[in-house]
Amino acid sequence: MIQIRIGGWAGQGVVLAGTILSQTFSTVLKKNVVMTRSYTAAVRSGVTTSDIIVDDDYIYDLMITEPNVMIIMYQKTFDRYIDLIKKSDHVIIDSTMVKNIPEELKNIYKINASEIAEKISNPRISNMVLLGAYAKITGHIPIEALEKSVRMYVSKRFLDEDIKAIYAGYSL
Amino acid sequence: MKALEIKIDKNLCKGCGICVDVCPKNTLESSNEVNEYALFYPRVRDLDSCIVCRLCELYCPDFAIEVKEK
Amino acid sequence: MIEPGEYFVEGDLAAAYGAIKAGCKFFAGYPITPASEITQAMAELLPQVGGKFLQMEDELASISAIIGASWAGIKSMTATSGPGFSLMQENIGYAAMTETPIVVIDVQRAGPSIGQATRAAQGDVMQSRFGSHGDYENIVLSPNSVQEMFEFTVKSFNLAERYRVPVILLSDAEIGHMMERLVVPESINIIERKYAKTFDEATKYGDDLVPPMGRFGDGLELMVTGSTHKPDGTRDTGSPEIQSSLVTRLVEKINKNRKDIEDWEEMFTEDAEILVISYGATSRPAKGAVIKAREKGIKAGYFRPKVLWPAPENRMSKLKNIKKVILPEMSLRGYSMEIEKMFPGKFVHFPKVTGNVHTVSEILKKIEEELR
Amino acid sequence: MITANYIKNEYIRRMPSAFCPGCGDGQILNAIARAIDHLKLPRNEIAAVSGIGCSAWIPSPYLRVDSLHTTHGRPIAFATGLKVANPKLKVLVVSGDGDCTGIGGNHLLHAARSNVGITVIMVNNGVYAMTGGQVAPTTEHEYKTVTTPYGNPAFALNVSEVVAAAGASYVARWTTWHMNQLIRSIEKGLTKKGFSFIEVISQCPTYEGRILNMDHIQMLHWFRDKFKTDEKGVFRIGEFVDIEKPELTDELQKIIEKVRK
Repeated sequence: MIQIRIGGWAGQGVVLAGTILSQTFSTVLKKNVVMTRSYTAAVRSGVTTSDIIVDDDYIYDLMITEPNVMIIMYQKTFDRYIDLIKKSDHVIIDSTMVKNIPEELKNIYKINASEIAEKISNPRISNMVLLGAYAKITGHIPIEALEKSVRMYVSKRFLDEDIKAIYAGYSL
Repeated sequence: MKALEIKIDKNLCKGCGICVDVCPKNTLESSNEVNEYALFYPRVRDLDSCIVCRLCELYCPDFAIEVKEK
Repeated sequence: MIEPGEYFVEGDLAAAYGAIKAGCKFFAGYPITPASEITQAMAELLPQVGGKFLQMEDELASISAIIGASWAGIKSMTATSGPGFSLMQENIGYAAMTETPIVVIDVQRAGPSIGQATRAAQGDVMQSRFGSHGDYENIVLSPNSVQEMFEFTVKSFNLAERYRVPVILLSDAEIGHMMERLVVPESINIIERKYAKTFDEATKYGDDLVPPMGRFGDGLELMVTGSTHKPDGTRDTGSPEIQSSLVTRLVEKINKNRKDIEDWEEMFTEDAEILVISYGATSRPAKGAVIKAREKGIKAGYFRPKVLWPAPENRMSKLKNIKKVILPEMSLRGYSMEIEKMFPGKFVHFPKVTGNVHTVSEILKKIEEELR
Repeated sequence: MITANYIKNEYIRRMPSAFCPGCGDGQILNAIARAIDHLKLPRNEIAAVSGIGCSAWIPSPYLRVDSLHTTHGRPIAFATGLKVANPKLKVLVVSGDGDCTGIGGNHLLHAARSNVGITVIMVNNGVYAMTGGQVAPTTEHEYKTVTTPYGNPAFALNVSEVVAAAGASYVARWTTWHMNQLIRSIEKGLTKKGFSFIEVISQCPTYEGRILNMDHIQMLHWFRDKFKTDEKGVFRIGEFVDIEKPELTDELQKIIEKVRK
């Protein structure tokens, strides 16, 4: 079983990233996947998370309890889920957005995703950079599978930049 | 046009008197006769005066009046 | 449109797919979190199948419009959540009284009142059966996966058309907003409405107590009223016999056909000493916990009503060897009255009202605690 | 010659009605039936929807067409669903002033706004009659009713003006004195593509009569003398709106055609 939480601030594409990653596991890799999301009613504020649970068996737990991966895109989200972050095998952060990290926490993958995204087109695709980095760091998914999922979900207008972004993250 | 008969259905009439009021020729008048609901239904005062305008039929809320033409 | 095959979608969308597959041709709704996705999906999908979508001025109008449309002979649905569901109660009663087939999806959120718009809860279980005033019975289904959001929506339409009742698909924010694999099968069993060809036919019913339904525009000169009425639709609000025979039939119509309507899932119940009863989102971790308990040698069993109302009382009453029954649910009231009634003295309530669903370990811990 | 007897046999389910002696509801029933007859509309193409109140009983049970007698305030919403589901139907709503503008006011506004092709006949007697003479949204300022025993502190709603402003295709107001004009308006309403609204000022001999201290005949005379189509009247009657604009079910059909192309 793999448990992944993607956390950020509303508007950062947390749910989109979660959807694309879940679809990679479900539709492309034929695993059982449950993705749940948590957000507040406001459109442009508040902590937002996508929780992904992947298993070969049927999924009974709908809540993340022991995360394997935490992908964090915003400082407040980082602070809020610090307990889960401490338990997680892998922690991937957007180092442009999360700067304040307690010293005792080692093994945090700091990806300057927003900067990389900005160089490609705009910081809004930092979520895709992080997904690419996730594929590389964890080895959970082949990058081709992720690409396939992006192609299935993203509209033509944004496809090129999104593909560039996942490979940028993957090649770090 | 002349009326042959003005039929008042005693069981439908509620005795509201609208027909008597709207009749331009005073063909109808109130009566002291009551139907089974104890309502005073109207009676024909002067059949010959009827011009078959059928305003009574048009205004009757209860479909209780019928003017038969000659 | 919605080809057979595999999808990765959220529960709300799966429900919309199910509605389209069931033959729904009219949807009237009002936006509300976490059911808006159903409304949005229906707005997009319905015109593609020649159906019609209306966003109404409120939930009162939405349910009224779908009842009107149902009398014109088309399958109709609305979707809402707690606050809107409360508003709809008036005409859920009307649909029950006039025997109008409609489907209402309630994606439950935490209440009372506005509560938590984006968080799951299971506090509408009693309201889904008793929400409108007076005596009536309806049918309430409780899905626990994206797949079931699809399947149970189809089933809701089938039951509504079969028994001429309002059917409520009682989902929750967890299942409605959850993304999971959906498999749309090649063939789907659809039950179509039985129409009365003459006025006379519409006034008579057989052993199943369900009269064939007339359709507006067919020249039957139907009289449909929410007032107490004779079988031919004539309003008669003074007769004790007519009131009595009408409401008795509305209730008996469901009771008599219980066997066909009741639906549940069970596991390890033959030798279970401790039974976990659960429904909706909570039934997922509940089942996981029971499996874990068995691995530990605990004689635990799992029972899930798929149809909440009418409750599977016959089956539950046969579970004799049970020493304890645990009901985990996202409500302080939820389904507890019904389950406690079935298992007096054995009942243990395990509510969680944080807006989050139970975890497997929480329920497993509760099972172990109750064994001590 | 159309006689009342013919109208009764052809369009009326049964008589006597439950209306009080002298009530305008019977006249309105008569007017509706005559309008349908003038238009030669087949009865199976008409559906009548009503809510709660005395006037809700005009179509249900008395009008011999498919009739849907619904909950308080909601008939317009039910009718919208019925019309959208089967646009061939002429959907006629008969609603009282409380039903239509009090509890159901929101539905009225939005049906007018969306220009759904239904015909609403609002029977306005200025009072909640069926429940025993309580104040209505159409009760004049300072009038005494059983729930405004010291006079109505609020003001009456000019419903036709509101509906006109909301975007209806056809709006008219008549009284039960103006039977021929009313019949013509109902005919127009039924043939109008979009949302049509006909307000009928009607006499309630039982409760309104008590408030105004008039009997029903006096009220009819009051309608005759004070309700005018020009400035001469204390109250304005007549046709207020008669326009052509896209109708809702047509627009929905266009969407279907666009999407399925």
